[in-house]
Amino acid sequence: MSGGLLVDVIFWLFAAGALVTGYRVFRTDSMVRAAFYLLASFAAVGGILVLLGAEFVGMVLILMMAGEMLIMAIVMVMYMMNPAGLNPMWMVHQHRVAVAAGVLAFAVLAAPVLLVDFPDRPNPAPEEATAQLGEELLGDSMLVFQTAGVGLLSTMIGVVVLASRRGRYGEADEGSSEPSLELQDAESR
Amino acid sequence: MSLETILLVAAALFGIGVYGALSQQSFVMLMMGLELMINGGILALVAFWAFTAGGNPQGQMLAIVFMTVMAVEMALGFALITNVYRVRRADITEKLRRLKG
Amino acid sequence: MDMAAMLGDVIPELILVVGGVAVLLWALVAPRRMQSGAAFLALVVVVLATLATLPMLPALGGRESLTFADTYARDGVAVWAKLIVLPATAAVIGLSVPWFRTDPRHGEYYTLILYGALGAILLAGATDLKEFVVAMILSSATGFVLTGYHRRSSPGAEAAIKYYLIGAFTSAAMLMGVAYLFGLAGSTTLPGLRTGLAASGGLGFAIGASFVILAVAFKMGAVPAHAWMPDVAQGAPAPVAAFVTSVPKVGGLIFLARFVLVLPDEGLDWRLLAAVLSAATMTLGNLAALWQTDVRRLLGWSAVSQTGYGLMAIVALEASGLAVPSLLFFLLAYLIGNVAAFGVVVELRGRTKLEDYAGLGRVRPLLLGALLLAFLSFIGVPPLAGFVAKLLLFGAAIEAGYSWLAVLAALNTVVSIVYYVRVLAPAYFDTNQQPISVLGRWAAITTLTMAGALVVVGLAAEPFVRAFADSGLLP
Amino acid sequence: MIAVILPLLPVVGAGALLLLRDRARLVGVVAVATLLLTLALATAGAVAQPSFSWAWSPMIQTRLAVEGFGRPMAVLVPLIAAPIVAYAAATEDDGRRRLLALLLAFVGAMLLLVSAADFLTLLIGWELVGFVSWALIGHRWRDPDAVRSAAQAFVTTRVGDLGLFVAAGMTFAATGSFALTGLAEADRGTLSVIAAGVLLAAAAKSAQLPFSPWLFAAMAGPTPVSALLHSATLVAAGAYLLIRLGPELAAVTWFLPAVAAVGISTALAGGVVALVQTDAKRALAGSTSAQYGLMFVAVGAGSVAAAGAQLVTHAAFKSLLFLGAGVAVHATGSGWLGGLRLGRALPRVALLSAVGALALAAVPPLGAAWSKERILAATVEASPWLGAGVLIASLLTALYAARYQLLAFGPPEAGTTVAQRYRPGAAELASLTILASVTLLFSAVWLPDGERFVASMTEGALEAGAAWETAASAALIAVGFVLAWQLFRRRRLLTLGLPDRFQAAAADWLGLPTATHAMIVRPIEALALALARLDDRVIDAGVRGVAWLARSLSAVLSIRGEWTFDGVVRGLAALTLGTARASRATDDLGVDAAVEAGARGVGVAGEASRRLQTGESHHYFVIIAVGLAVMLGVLLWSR
Amino acid sequence: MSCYGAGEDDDPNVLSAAIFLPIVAAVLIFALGHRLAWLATSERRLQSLATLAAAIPLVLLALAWLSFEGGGGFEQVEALEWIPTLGVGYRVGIDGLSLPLAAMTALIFVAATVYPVDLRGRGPSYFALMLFLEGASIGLFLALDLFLFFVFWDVSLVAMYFLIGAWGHGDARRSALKFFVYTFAGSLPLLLAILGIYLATDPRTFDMAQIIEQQPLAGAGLYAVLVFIGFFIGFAIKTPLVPFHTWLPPAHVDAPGPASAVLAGVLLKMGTYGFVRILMAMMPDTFAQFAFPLAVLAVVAIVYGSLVALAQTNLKRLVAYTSINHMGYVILGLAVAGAAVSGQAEAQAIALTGATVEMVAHGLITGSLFLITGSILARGSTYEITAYGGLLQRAPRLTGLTVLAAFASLGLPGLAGFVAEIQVFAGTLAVYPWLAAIGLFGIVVTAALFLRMLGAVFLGGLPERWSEFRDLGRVEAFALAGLLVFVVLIGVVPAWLLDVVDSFAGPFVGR
Repeated sequence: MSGGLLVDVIFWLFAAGALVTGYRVFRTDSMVRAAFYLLASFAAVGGILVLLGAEFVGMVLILMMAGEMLIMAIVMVMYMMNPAGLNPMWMVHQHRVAVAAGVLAFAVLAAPVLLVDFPDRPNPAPEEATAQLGEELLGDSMLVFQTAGVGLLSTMIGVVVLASRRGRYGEADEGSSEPSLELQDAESR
Repeated sequence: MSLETILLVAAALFGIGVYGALSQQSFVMLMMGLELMINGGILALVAFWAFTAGGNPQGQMLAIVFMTVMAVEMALGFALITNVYRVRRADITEKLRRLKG
Repeated sequence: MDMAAMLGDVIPELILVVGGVAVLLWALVAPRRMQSGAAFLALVVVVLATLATLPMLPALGGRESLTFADTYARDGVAVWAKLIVLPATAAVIGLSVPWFRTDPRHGEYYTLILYGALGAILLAGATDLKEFVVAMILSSATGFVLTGYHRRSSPGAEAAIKYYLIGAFTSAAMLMGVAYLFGLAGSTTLPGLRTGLAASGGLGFAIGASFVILAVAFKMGAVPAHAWMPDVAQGAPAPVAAFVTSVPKVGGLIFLARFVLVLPDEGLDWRLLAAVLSAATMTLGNLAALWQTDVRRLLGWSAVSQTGYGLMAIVALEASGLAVPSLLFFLLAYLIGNVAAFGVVVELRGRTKLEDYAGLGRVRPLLLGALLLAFLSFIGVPPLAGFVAKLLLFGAAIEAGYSWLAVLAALNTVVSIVYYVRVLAPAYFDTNQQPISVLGRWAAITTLTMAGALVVVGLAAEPFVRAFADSGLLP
Repeated sequence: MIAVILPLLPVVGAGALLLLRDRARLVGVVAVATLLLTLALATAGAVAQPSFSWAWSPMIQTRLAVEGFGRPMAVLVPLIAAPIVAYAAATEDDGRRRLLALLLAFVGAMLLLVSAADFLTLLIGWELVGFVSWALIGHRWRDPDAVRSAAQAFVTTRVGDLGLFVAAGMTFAATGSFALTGLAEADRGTLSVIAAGVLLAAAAKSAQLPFSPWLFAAMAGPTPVSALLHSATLVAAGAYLLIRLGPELAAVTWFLPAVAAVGISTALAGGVVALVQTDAKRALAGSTSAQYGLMFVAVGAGSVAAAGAQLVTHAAFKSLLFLGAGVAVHATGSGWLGGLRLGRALPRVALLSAVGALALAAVPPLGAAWSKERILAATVEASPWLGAGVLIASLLTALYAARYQLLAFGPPEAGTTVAQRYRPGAAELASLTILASVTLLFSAVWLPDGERFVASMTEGALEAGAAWETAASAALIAVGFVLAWQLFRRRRLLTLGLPDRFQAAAADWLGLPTATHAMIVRPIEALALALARLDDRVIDAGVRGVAWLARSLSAVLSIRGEWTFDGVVRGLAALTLGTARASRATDDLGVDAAVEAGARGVGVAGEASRRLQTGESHHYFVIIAVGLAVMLGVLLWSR
Repeated sequence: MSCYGAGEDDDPNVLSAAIFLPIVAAVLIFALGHRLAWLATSERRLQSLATLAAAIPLVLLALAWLSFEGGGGFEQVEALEWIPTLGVGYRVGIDGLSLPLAAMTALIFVAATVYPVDLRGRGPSYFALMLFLEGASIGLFLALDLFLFFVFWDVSLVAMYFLIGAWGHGDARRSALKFFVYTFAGSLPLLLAILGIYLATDPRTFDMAQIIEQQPLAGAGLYAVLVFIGFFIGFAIKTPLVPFHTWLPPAHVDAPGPASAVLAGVLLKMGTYGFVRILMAMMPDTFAQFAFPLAVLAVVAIVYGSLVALAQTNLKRLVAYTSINHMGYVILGLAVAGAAVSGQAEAQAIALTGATVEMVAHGLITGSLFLITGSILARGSTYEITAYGGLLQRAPRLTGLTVLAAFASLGLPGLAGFVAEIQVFAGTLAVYPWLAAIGLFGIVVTAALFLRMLGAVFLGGLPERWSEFRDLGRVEAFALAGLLVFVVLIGVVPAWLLDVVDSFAGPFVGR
């Protein structure tokens, strides 16, 4: 992949940023900070994607994460035992195992990098990447696209079903439970 | 910037994510771990697209799919957390151990 | 090729998509009194989809091919997957009607059921990693929500979030695996993978394959990602449990079959992997089910063990002519049996404590009969459908040279008798006389129909076996 | 056809009896009539020598034939049985109908046995005789001792039957058929197996050593039963078998000597027993063994004819003696020889019994003397030692015959008078008389043609004894009588002045029964008990083993668990606990400990695998991670 | 041996009718038993109806017997396609082996159905299960298709499980479960073995006759051995052969009288029948390989069973263990018949005949013994031998029939048991003389134990508590007589049975 020194420097900055912030996510004492570290990590990865020529994908990633982080912040503020999620906190379990697993995962995924030589077929035309994506989206991957759409639709429905406070008829969770073991008058209608 | 380096970064992100998913008690933090894993996945994917796939547009499409997956999972995750918090006042995994054995 | 022709290959799927929307709209516009019409509407949709599927049967001249640029298969197996999933879905709808009487949110529910079925169907047909991923997510997303559908059910919420956590974790791994496979093969379609992987080295795509297989294992509730199965079976609304513990398996198993077949034989011994997973799954499931005192949870564990049996078919793929028939017949028999068993639970208003079933024979002989048939079919007692399935599975495994797996499966079957009998014995032998109130006609009819189907399919196995033997598995 | 009717007739009669109401007179009459009819038929048969054969299956032919030594036996059986049955009809009150019916069946079975021309039929008759004897000995079924004795008799004889089983089977194996005539074709090895089987069977039935004691047990039955089975039926079967098969089996070198050895030892031991026994009937029983011992000796010495003659004569006088003893017992209520001496009380019975006693002692010109002399001749011919043994035996015989007669029917002690509690009825006296006259009738054998007649009947040769032999035996008999008389006058005859303990032991076959009980019955019962216990326990043992394994396994695992991770640690550590719970659960469940050795192991494993499902999501994650690693391992390992 | 022999299409559906009419009757009784008043109100009426239904197969099989030609090979075959894709067919037929067993089955079921038993207020299901089991059992013996065979095999297990569990006494459920799990554990190796032999056939088929012709496993080496082991485990558990017998005693002791009569009389035969029909016929050379060890095992069973029985104080356990002893005779005969020896065809044939007759005889004899124990329990409510005594005084009928059955069981000539045992031993003495000699020991022990039992229960003094002991009712007496008549018939004039059996045994051992 062509790219001058500048590109390399930027890449290394992004890479370091992604890793450091990614690591800090679990090493900070507040959830909100963790959230923003995560956002930073994603942003850095997004940057790398752009460097790789996938501008569209990279941008979408960044934007999406930005939005998601807002939701996450809200959720934390709303529900967590940690109002505003700002107080110091350190809540982990089976730490040794987790570390071991993480290292193992890294090792497993890194192994082929060192052992396997991947086919070398660099992207011939990086500049048309986005256009290609467009064609793919509405061409060969039509079915995938549709399916993804249905997936998102059912997700929306699901979120509403699970989280909405009010349904069409009063409280959303009114009567939403298993039938009682004995016959109720309510059912007789 | 080479395929190998990027893959190593991706692997590292994935590893950190695994660590987070296994070690965090709070659902939200745990989900952050999951997101980091996906993050690594996306990075690796795009790197492959750029270096080994001859620019096969399926790669980018796949990246979009990955992000869809991430979006769907996060959204549902929050909804489920909300739900379980309403019903059980549970915000960490340890509070949900009634279904066992 | 032009879009119209391609759309012609997915008419049943389209019907489901549109039907789901229609149900949702109905729920929005219809007055409360007529909300339950959503169920009827959904039923109509399923029937239509089924009818639309029939002409695609190879026997009825449907051509077998890949479509949508090799991302999707319309082959005999895919068609039969539809014909197995859709009736099961219809039955689940039948069970749901009385169960959800008190819950006003009908529209959303049936939409999600339809889309869940759609997810399984797409998964069964997927011949492309992209399609596979989205189908997985569709099936999972609906499954999570349906499991937690009862907003006031504490076990429901817990089951849902555990289901979700395991799903999210495995799918995150899956994405990395897909990325590696794409990187190695330079393509996402299974045909592309076959050509691409043939060239590249083993380690890289051993990783990719195992990560993907892990995700499929989650979908089927196989070891090591089985943990959600019993929780969901116990916590989810009983009809949903019937749906979620069985329908996704169709997609999972069939995609697994398609996937392993593109892995290059030299290098990786995926048969061995499948055999190990099968052995571990059936054994763990049966052992854990042994001492359950909660019938639904017991069914959940037995569902795990059944997955283990199903994996035997994967082991035998291409090594035995019985592999594909056994795979499909197993799915058929298992779905019917599973719906019948959960149907009894539904009809008994979700009674799940072992002692609640004591003396069932005296008060509700027909229900006991249904439960008996379902369990005997699980055990594999002739002439029920489950027996033919086991016969084919064992035969396939032996022919593939995996006799040890068949023997292990036999031993597991013996163990499984014990926990099935733990439910049946008191139900038949005890003689308590106080009446047990039930849910009503709908559930009863559905359950008995399914139980009857077990006998019919078992005795009239020939048409199925032949059709299954003739249906191709692309690519 | 006669061949079939002959054995069936008495059985039919028995059936008829069972149909009759229990009317004493009528029952008796019918029974006796049946026997007389049978007798006539048998006589006809003995002349006509009919035979009848029919197929069990294409592979198995059976054949009935009145031939060879079967002829005299066929006549003898009903001849002896008739008076005995008459006696029984007169004396036995409780269950008369059953008794008579069984006696008839007994005769029928014996007739089947003697008219069998192949091993299969022979075996059938053989076992049927045993079965009926069980029912007869156990006739007084309310008395547990009678029941036990019956069982003992049957089982003991059945041990012998095994010999016949083997003989039959080997014959078939060798010749492809069961026919007795097939023995000729059998090769030497097979033949000697057959011979062994036959000897075993005969010895057991004829109460030879070491089986003799069952005869005492058989005493539990009513007197007529003893009279019949000692004389013409059960016990006679053994001797009959040898007489019938002896010649064919003689080809086996060791066979005759073995038979002779068994015979002589029994003859002497039996003589001693009869001599010291203080119970009338048991004394006679001892003599029975001894007499059959002599027949064995004869066969062993190669003279089946002598044996046959002895068998016939013995049948007559032994039944006579038994009935006499029966009367005596009836009269006094006890068979203790010390308390009888009924010479005055029952003069006619005493007289008739005396005839029997003289025959037993082989006093010429009675038939018994003739046969005894021929036996002596044959044995001396065979081997002098054997001859000496026979001489001693005949001395003993004379002694115990005299002793019995004197003690049972001798003159009462001066001054004592026996109360006239009982008078034998006409029927009893009649039957006694008949038997006595039969005994006397056999004296005819001394007539010129007797020799040839016997030879033809038994299909065997006879050699006349040398004069000195006759003299010697006569002398010995005389000695015996004198000795007995002397002792009698000195009032020492009962105990012979022997020390009590020795006397008791000797009277009871020198402790043979206790020995067999201790050395055979006990061990087998013990073994059976042990096996039964094993059968109940063995599975438990297996279960315990498995449980132990699981426990230790779980212990190991939990140690390893320590430094792996908490969740699964708990899971595996709980395995130990699981053992206990599982085993309890198994019992609740009702898989009792023995369902399968595995059951508990599986149960434990079940508990353990449930422990893996901790309910904590992060543990599931760990399991998934580990599982993934394993999957990867499998994939990579297999390349 | 030629497959479908003569009699291809004379009175074609007798056999199927014998199988399915009882099953239909079972369904009807189950469905209507509680609904129709005139049935629900009177158990007597219900029972007589069920008995009629149970008698149908007896009649039909009698007809089949009359038109049986005995030309060797299968007769009156009815064949239907079932799952042609897998080579599965509905095929039934009779030969000299299956006909007597099927007839015996029908007879026992009639006696068992008519026999009085405490119905516990659920008569319809009891009789439904009985009739269903009858159909299944007869079907198993008539089946000429491995698939069909296995179907009936498993179905019979299930029915028997419920019979024991619901109408048994003592710890019935535990015993029932043990029976079910244990025997099912036996049926799965059987299934695997069936598949093993099926996969070796070419073209693939479950048709017994074709498999016997193909001999697919001839010279298959280890594969054949594995298949053999599978079959062996399956049949040995069912037979049962020591040491696979531990399910038997509890199952018998806790089962209701008629059920254990069926269990001992019919279900055990399925195992021995399988030995002949499948192991010996379909893989003779492998069987010959294992004939001697099998014979040894059989002799162990004979001696072991009789000795353990000797030590029992529980009437029913005693009878149960004698069953093990008798099954030992059967297996011994089979091992002899299957052994690879030359020039002993005569003896081998007679051994096979003897074994087959022993199956029938044991069915009738032990069946009646178990029915008797049922009656005794109903009157005395205990199986402890020591608790009884002198019953002859109160119950002459009971005593007489028991004595007859007991002596038949200990092999008294003139009764069925002897006919079987003498042939088995005659054959064995030709092939394995020493084993036969050891096995004979069992005969004495059985004699001893039965006489001891008779003495303890029926003879001697009558304890006070039994002074009101009832004798057998008319129904019971008739049922038992119905069985024992045939015991005597076989014992006295065996030709009518032996001819039929020989028509199978002779050709089978190539005589």
